[in-house]
Amino acid sequence: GVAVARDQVQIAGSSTVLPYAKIVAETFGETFPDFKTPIVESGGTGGGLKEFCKGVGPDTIDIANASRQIKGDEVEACKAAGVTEIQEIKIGYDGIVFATDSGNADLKLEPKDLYQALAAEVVIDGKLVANPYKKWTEINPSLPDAEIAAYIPGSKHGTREVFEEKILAHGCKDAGAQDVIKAAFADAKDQLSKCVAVRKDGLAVDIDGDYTETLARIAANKSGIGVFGLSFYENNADKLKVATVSGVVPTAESIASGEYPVSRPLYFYVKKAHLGVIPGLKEYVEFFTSDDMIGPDSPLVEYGLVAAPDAEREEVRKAFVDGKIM
Amino acid sequence: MNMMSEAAVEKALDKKMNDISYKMIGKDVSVYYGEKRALYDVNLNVRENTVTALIGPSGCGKSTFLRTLNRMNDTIDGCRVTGRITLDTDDIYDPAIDVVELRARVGMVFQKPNPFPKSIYENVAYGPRIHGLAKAKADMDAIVEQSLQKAGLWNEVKDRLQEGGTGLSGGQQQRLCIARAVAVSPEVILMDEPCSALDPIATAKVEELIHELRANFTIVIVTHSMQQAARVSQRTAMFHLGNLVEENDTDKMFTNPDDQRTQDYIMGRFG
Amino acid sequence: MNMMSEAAVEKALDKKMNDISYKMIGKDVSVYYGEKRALYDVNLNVRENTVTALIGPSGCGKSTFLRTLNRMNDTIDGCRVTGRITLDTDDIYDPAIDVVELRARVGMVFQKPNPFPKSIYENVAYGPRIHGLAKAKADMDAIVEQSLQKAGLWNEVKDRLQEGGTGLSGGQQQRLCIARAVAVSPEVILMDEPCSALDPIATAKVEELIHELRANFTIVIVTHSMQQAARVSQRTAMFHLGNLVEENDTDKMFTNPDDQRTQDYIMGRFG
Amino acid sequence: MSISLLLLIVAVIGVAGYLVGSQRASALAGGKLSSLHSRPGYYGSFVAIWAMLPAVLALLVWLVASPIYISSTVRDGFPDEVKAESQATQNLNYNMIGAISRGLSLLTPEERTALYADGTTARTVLAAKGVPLAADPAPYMLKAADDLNRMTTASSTFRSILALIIAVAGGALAYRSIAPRFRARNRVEGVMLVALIGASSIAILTTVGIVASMLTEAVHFFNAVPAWEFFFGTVWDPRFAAAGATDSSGQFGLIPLLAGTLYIGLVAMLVAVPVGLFAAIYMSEYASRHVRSVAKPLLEVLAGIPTIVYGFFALVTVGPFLRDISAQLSGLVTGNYSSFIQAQSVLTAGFVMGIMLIPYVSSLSDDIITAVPRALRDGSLGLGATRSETIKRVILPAALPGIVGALLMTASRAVGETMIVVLAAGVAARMQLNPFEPMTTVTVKIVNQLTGDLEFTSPQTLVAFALGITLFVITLCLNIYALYIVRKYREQYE
Amino acid sequence: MSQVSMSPSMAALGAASRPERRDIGLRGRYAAERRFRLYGMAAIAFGLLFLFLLLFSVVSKGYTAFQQSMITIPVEFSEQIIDKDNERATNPQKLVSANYPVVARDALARVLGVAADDRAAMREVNGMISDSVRVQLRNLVTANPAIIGTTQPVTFLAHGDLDSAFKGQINLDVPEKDRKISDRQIGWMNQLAESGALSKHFNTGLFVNGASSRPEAAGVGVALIGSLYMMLIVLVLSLPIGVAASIYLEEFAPKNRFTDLIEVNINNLAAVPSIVYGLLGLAVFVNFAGFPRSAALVGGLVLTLMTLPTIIIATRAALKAVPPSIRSAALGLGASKMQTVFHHVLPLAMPGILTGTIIGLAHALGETAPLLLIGMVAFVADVPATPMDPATALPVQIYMWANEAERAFVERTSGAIIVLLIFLILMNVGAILLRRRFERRW
Ligand SMILES: Nc1ncnc2c1ncn2[C@@H]1O[C@H](COP(=O)(O)OP(=O)(O)OP(=O)(O)O)[C@@H](O)[C@H]1O
Ligand SMILES: Nc1ncnc2c1ncn2[C@@H]1O[C@H](COP(=O)(O)OP(=O)(O)OP(=O)(O)O)[C@@H](O)[C@H]1O
Ligand SMILES: [Mg+2]
Ligand SMILES: [Mg+2]
Ligand SMILES: O=P([O-])([O-])[O-]
Repeated sequence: GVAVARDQVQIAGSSTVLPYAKIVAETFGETFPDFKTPIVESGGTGGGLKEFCKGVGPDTIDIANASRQIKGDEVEACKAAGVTEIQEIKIGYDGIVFATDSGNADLKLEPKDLYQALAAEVVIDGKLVANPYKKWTEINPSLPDAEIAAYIPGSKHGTREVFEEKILAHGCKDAGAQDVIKAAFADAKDQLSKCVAVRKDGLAVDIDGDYTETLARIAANKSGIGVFGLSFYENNADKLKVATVSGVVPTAESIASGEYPVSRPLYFYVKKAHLGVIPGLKEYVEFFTSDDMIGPDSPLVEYGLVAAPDAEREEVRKAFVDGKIM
Repeated sequence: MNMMSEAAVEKALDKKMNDISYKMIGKDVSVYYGEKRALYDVNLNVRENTVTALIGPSGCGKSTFLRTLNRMNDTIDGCRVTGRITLDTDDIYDPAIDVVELRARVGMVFQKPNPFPKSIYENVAYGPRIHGLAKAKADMDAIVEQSLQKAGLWNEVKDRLQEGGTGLSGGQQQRLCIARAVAVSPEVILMDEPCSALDPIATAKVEELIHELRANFTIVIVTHSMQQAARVSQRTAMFHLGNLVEENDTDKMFTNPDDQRTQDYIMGRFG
Repeated sequence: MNMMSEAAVEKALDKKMNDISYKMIGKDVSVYYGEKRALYDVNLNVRENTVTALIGPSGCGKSTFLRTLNRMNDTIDGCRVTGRITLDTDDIYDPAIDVVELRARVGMVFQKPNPFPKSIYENVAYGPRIHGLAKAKADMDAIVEQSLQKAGLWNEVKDRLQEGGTGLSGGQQQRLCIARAVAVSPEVILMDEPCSALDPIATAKVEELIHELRANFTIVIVTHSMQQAARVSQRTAMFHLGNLVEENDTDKMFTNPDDQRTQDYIMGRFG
Repeated sequence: MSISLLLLIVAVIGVAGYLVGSQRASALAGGKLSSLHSRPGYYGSFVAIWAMLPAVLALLVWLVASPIYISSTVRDGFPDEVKAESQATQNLNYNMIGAISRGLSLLTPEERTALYADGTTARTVLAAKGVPLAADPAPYMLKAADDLNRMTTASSTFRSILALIIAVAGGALAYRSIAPRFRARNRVEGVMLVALIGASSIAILTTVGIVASMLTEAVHFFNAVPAWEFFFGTVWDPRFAAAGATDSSGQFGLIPLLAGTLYIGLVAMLVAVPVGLFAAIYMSEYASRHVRSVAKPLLEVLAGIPTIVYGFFALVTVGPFLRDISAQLSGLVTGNYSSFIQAQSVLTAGFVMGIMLIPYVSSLSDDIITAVPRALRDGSLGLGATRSETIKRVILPAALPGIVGALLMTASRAVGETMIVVLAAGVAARMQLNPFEPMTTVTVKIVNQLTGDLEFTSPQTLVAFALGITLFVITLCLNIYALYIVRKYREQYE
Repeated sequence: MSQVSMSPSMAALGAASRPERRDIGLRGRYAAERRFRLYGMAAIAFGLLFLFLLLFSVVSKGYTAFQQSMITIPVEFSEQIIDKDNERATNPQKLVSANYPVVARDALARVLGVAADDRAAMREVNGMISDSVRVQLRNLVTANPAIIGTTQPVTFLAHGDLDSAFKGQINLDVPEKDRKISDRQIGWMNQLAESGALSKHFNTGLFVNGASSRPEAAGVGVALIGSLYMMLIVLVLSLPIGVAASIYLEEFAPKNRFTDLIEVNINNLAAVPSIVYGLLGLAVFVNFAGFPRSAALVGGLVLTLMTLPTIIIATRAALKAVPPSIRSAALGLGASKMQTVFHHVLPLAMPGILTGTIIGLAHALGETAPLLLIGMVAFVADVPATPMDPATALPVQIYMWANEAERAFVERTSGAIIVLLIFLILMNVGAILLRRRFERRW
């Protein structure tokens, strides 16, 4: 192929990280007038990593944003293409909140309730049966007297995985369904997938679009519950009412402290071979990992993401400087 | 209808008294295409149960006049007719006259055979069907058969009535179009160079057919062939540059015309 | 060129000896449109500086034969020609013959006037331009003027050479097309019913023009009007159903034809 | 000499060829241009073509062939232990050598000598020149890179000489063949014809490229998921690997997506066909010239509006409107003001897509209706039919096959539409019949599977390629059928 | 004609000789006729209604985006803040990295009468100013360092939230904590508006700025230029290639199975989902040919391939519509087939070709999906200088803004749609003017 001189950092990947990466890129461009503002592509974690793992060289991207950790298979694929040295940077956490229309009463959710409401099969009288519940009150009288309608992330979103892991799997256990399932299925994999299978009768709606779409759905069905990122919720707090999970209100603090259970780490991955080669790459990574950008008082928090604890941030910086690779 | 103008009534009666029955009367007919004038005050009457041939060099207005007789020129953008034309006692350009009904009474056959892309049966049944002339299937069958017979086509197609009309030969197609026109039992049939796209044998057949149709219908035919006019018509009208030059008995016209231009045209001095 | 077949040479020479100079010789010309045969072994020679008229009923193959003379049928999909046609001494179907060059030598005028949608000047100048007949603007101006003059159009259009050719009247358009054909100085001009879309006055003008052109060009004209054939041509060929029925001096043809079919056709017994 | 410079020189030779060629032809004609077979310009073009075309072709061949030759030579020089490794590893190594050689060529001779002396500095030295290396190079690589560089330089020199010689020789040969009877025009037109053929073959190449760019990945997908599960599966649920599990199975049933595609397409056609057809009929048969000249372009504006705009129109206007109106309706009837139409639904997407398709239907049908010979119209009117009778009973039946062909083409566009559905129909892959509920289409899933959080090596992503190929085949079938029908229709009037 | 007097009995005869009037159901038939006609008008009205609805919905949502709230106040370029130790002579970097936002904040605080030591209030004051003020002030200072120490009136962007509030797009009835702007800020806003310091200006930034995460500073400049480059590339490539292909297929190609294959193939390509072209572009242009990612060049090439079938189909139709008599006229004069086509047929077909090209270009202009895969759905802040530089496109920008969380992006999304439609209309007008020229029939 045609080799091209590149004087600009190129980033691709997660649409969850994208908004914040844009802020950083923009501020970077303003703070370092010598360097061009990095290009941040959308395209999803998978798409971004795919481009990232195409190979090494100026005609490949430098950084992949990811709303989940890179998978073993992907690391292998990267290696096969010559991308042997990948540095992982954790930038913070994305709080995942449940919210309804602002006109509704306060909502207090438990993983157990969510499991009962959304699982494909629930245990009734010690038996696994197809989920019969139609109203929240059938599950828990303290919940609103409305039909169950939940807009949850579609399977293309990493958030779905977090939702399954942090809510459904826990709820499965809390509801006592896990034991029944364990008894019925020998295979650990089957056990897990039974626990996190979501009902398909239309009460739980997958959303593959962005949070704006979920918001539109809630606007259309005022009693529906939607899953949002904390930052999105904060920007639309006038339209939405956030639910507590296990009694904890999701805030930057409660998420950072780990008190609020549903969050996920956000990452980006850097090609070490490109450091010192692509102008601005090293500076960008250093800028991004500085406390100005991901510290507790940074735009990160203002934007609605959650900063990692001090020690973790320090560790990230050290690992980068040391050139630690995966 | 009482809509008929007195003048027209008068005229119609005039003719009757001379024992000539005029089916259609054209008085001071002029036609304009936009700015362009194609006919100049033509006065031409069509006799009942007679074949009237319109001849004249290309572009002289034969087709234009023919179209005024069943208002087919209504379909041409920017075409305007002045003067008066009556069918029996009805002024056909009277706003109260219904053009659909008029065309059911004055049928038309075109230069190029234009069967519909439907079966032979459907081609013939089309007119009666839209006008609701047949109550039952049997009636329709009868109409179709009679019309095809009148058009001299029945024997050739009776076994393949359900086949496409466009699959017939040119001459057959033209006779199918005549059958189609006959099927609505019009009073007058207009034909615009019906044989010009046909081969000699087909032409002969159509000419013979015109002969036979004369008993039941009034026929006006445009032709570019003087021989054909001589063969099929009883009256001939000669047009030139939008004017009616002469109208006369066909025999007289081809032997001893009144007008020098007719003479010249027939002798082949122009056109 | 030495490509000419011996037979053709012989024939050409034969005729020379009889003091008749043949411009084009068609021998056993048959034409097929796909499966359909349109011409059957036609043997027809075209004399130099003579107007040859092709007559016959519709569909008999007049246009088809005319098109074989400058290979315009090459442009029709599925059209196939057998036999041999020579222009002077060149076999025009020889693969070595450049068809473009041939058409510059054998020009064509069509039934419907088809001027290019360009100015009058450009219409006439187009042919000389593609063939490189004029070096300078002045040469071209001269060619255009002469051609328009030959076509009898100069006086009518000399003040509006830059106006569109399609704005002329039908007759003027057809004369423009003739001027356009004349401008490349062809040896033969083919005309396919050049007057059938024209009014009598325009027709008369074109006929007069054909008369004058005869001095410089060999002309083959297809016409559906026997009168026209009689007026403009010296030789007439009568086609019927794809066959050449008779070829003769025009005078003889219209007074005392050899073939019964010609007689019948001219008398108007068919067609 | 760089390629662009070389091309420029060849072009200059070509222009010169054109000039001398035309001049020579004019000279030969000696004032009587008609003695030439072709115009002088054609002779000039002929010379120019001979000067440029073979040279450029040779250049192309060289550009393709020489790297292959060089690569195999360089690989021959690899140490035996490297040769023993897998082909993939060797490729990787060769890639790296390529990078090194690119870097080396940027160094000054002194720097290069220094680098050979101490191979371990290679990575830093080259990085400073903007050439990233994935790892420290092995010693043999430096040598190979040097070989590579030498051969590349030699090749480039040869290339230039070769191209220039061919250009000059070609031009000269062509120049010599100029003679008055030489058929320059035919030759030049021959070349033009080849160029035209080349342009038409781009369509074929595009198809080949599309299939090829999807096929390998689709094959990977079918290796992981049995084809019958894909084609006949009725459940679409390519879920994440459940947390922690390594295996990432899912359900990849095409049927619900296909059902959604067809359902939404059907609704769209139900809107577009009657509206488009009636609009076409009105414009071609009734409207005055004035109305037509206004309405037709305005309707065609609908075809020019980007689909993303339609998507937003559906999302923010049509969807909520339908939802609210349905709430009002159900309120009036049952007293319960809850909407039975969802804002994102088959209806919303189909309806908006239908609006987008109106001009496709109306323009295509308009053309077809006007193409029905006037003779048929006259025939019917002459029998005393009204206009609408003529249209319904003669014109439409006659035009029907053509219209059906046009509709099939419109349908294939509906099937391929993405953005409207993404925004208006949602992503729920369900099989159901209620048009007020959301469904989704193949195209939406292609976008989503490609742009999600999904692992890019997993079937979840790869399925997009299988979907793409499937859709390609479906529209191809629709189009073949459309062509077949249109052909039949044409035969009727020819 | 004859002049015989009339007799009454004869009049009766005339009437009687008329055949029986048949009932041919005229009433019903005319009713059907009227209904049919009505359907036609209704269909056109329906189409036009939705066109206007669509335009209305876009314009009514987006027109506010063409205005932007700006704050004009005297700003003191305090040496204390910018260059405390007066190092700028020796260290120019100092001026670049100075803390300009504080300069602006202090200026606004002074106008509002907020005490400098009220940190909470200061933060809220800061929240009213766009972050882009940093670059604006820096540029002022670096261009003219003498400005330091003086007080100058400066007009800068209000923060996006303030802009939304000022335009009345934020619901002030919800509790203070649930909105992005506080009651105190609202008060200040009103105060500034009264004094004339806060006012709406025409939003030139919308047209010239690149992407930004701050709605008030975000613009479609990069997208506009990217779209422009791509349209140029599409035009320059797809028009000649499309026309050449059509000429071959329509005028030269033998009619056989192979041309049928090409025809089906081209029709099919016109219907292939656009995202598939993105896959093709990624594989061929980026991975195989090695063109840069995110570049308008690649986007243009992909859209070219996508547009070609449309142009070919339209061009073939236009070529078909040229009367054969023109071809025979030229051929009869001894023009070669190639000359006939290029001298006569092509110029006559030009209007139709241009129409097809416009439809194709409009289609290409509105495409998002294929650009996703070649990296053009991206955040690009710098205006691209060449088609090889990273760029985005208008529909991409619309798509990205639509997914932004900030309220202020909502109007901008519609604003960008308006810009896209204007771009489209300009393109159309250009083509129509061009077509006029070609349509000059004699
Ligand atoms: N639709 C039309 N629009 C404008 N002018 C027309 C139209 N139809 C006919 N004309 C003009 O009206 C005049 C008479 O035409 P008409 O068709 O009646 O002649 P015609 O005698 O039937 O000729 P032909 O023997 O060629 O059929 C001609 O000059 C013709 O150009
Ligand atoms: N392009 C074609 N394809 C197939 N058949 C054709 C074609 N052109 C002419 N024919 C047929 O060849 C025969 C001779 O046609 P031609 O056009 O030569 O007749 P013509 O004598 O010129 O008739 P007219 O006086 O009507 O012009 C006719 O039967 C005709 O149907
Ligand atoms: Mg006529
Ligand atoms: Mg003919
Ligand atoms: O775009 P995501 O990968 O963050 O869903």
